[in-house]
Amino acid sequence: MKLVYFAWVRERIGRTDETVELPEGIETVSDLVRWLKTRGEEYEYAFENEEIVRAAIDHVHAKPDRVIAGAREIAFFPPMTGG
Amino acid sequence: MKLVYFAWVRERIGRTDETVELPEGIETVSDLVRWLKTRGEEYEYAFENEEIVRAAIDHVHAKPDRVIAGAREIAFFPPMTGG
Amino acid sequence: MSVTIQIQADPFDTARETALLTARRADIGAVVSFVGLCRDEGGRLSALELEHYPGMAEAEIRRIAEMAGERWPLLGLTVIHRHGMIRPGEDIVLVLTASAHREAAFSAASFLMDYLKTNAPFWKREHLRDGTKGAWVEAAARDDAALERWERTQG
Amino acid sequence: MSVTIQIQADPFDTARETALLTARRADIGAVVSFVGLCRDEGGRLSALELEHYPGMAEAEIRRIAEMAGERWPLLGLTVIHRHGMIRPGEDIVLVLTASAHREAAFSAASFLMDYLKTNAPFWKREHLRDGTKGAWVEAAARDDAALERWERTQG
Repeated sequence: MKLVYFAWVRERIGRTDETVELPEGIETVSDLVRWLKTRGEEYEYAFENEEIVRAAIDHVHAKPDRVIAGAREIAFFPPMTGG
Repeated sequence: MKLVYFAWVRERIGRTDETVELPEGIETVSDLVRWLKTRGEEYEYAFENEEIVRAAIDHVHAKPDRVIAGAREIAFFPPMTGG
Repeated sequence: MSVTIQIQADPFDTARETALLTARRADIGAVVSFVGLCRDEGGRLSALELEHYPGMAEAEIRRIAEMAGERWPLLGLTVIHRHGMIRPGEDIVLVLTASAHREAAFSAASFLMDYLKTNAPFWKREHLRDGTKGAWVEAAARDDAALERWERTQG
Repeated sequence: MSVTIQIQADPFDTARETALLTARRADIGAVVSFVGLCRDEGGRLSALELEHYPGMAEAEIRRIAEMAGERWPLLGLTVIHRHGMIRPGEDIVLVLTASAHREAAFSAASFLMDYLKTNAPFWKREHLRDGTKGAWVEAAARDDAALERWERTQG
């Protein structure tokens, strides 16, 4: 599964994207975040306030309880500040 | 006192403007309208629905009860449809 | 607040007016423009003829602009209203508002148009495709209703 | 409804986009444009850098445009959002709405901006006058609040 990161989430994690093999039991966006936080302090830092970081599945905004099965690309990013 | 007319008020009265000497006792815009209606059927026609016709005194919108003493130019016109 | 008000028969150039409003400053974050155009009403009209009250038209629009300037933190404001014969597809009126933030620019532009519609001394008459003069356009009740929200609220 | 959506690094030309939106038709009575510009924040900034999520940015703006099209009788709509380095005084975003009447054009433009601000995947970072990178711009609570009025109402 491809993960992509933007803005300060990208900077904290230190990469723009990566492809990961998910272990069993990762069903929702928040499961994925919890697992990512076990992968190193850069992830802990990026997700230190989990409720601030937003997610999108295949280019569509996704709430933390969204099931990720079938997703090709999951994005994590701060609240948007365009416009 | 100068009177000016616009749009269908002008067309019904048949002139763009005129200068009138007001008789005693004409104090408000509505007094003026009542007096104008005695001056001929073109005025009666223009003011047949008095409450529709709007007035302005010296370029400022004026309600029927506005006193006209000191006015240089009084205008009558239909509801505005610009913009 | 820089205020530009013009009543003219000639067409206006929205891009030029916008450039004049925003030139040489970096405090403007939002510019809203409203352009009102002449519709052909399903092919029925050949033109709209706009009569106006010279002198009062400018004075009244200036009063409306001042109300907007008191109500919102505007950095600039332009109103141009044409008169005379205007063909379908042509511009009739331009309102431009500039502010640091979008809320003020949007609200002020909408407010200016609502007041222009009901208070600025302009009258539209239809000219029909068959060459005859049509009726004077009647004032819409919804235009009066549009004013109420500004009288009810402060923002 | 004709819909144009562009995500680009290059500047846009509002006059050209407006002409494209209104060309060869006489049913449009109102065109509202919103242009968002880069402010220098009292001289503090040398630029804003806009990062975006390619692919999602276009898809999300298209979804927002469809919502607007379902809600108001629009005849056309254009959204152009820039990314990359943008200097004070330069344009960042353009929203254009065309309708027969002004209410729909104003409401839809305001709605589009409110949703773009909070939902389109763009992030602004400040670049300071002294040559250093500044902070990522924080999302404003009032932008979330602005959405509520659209969720409460239907018009």
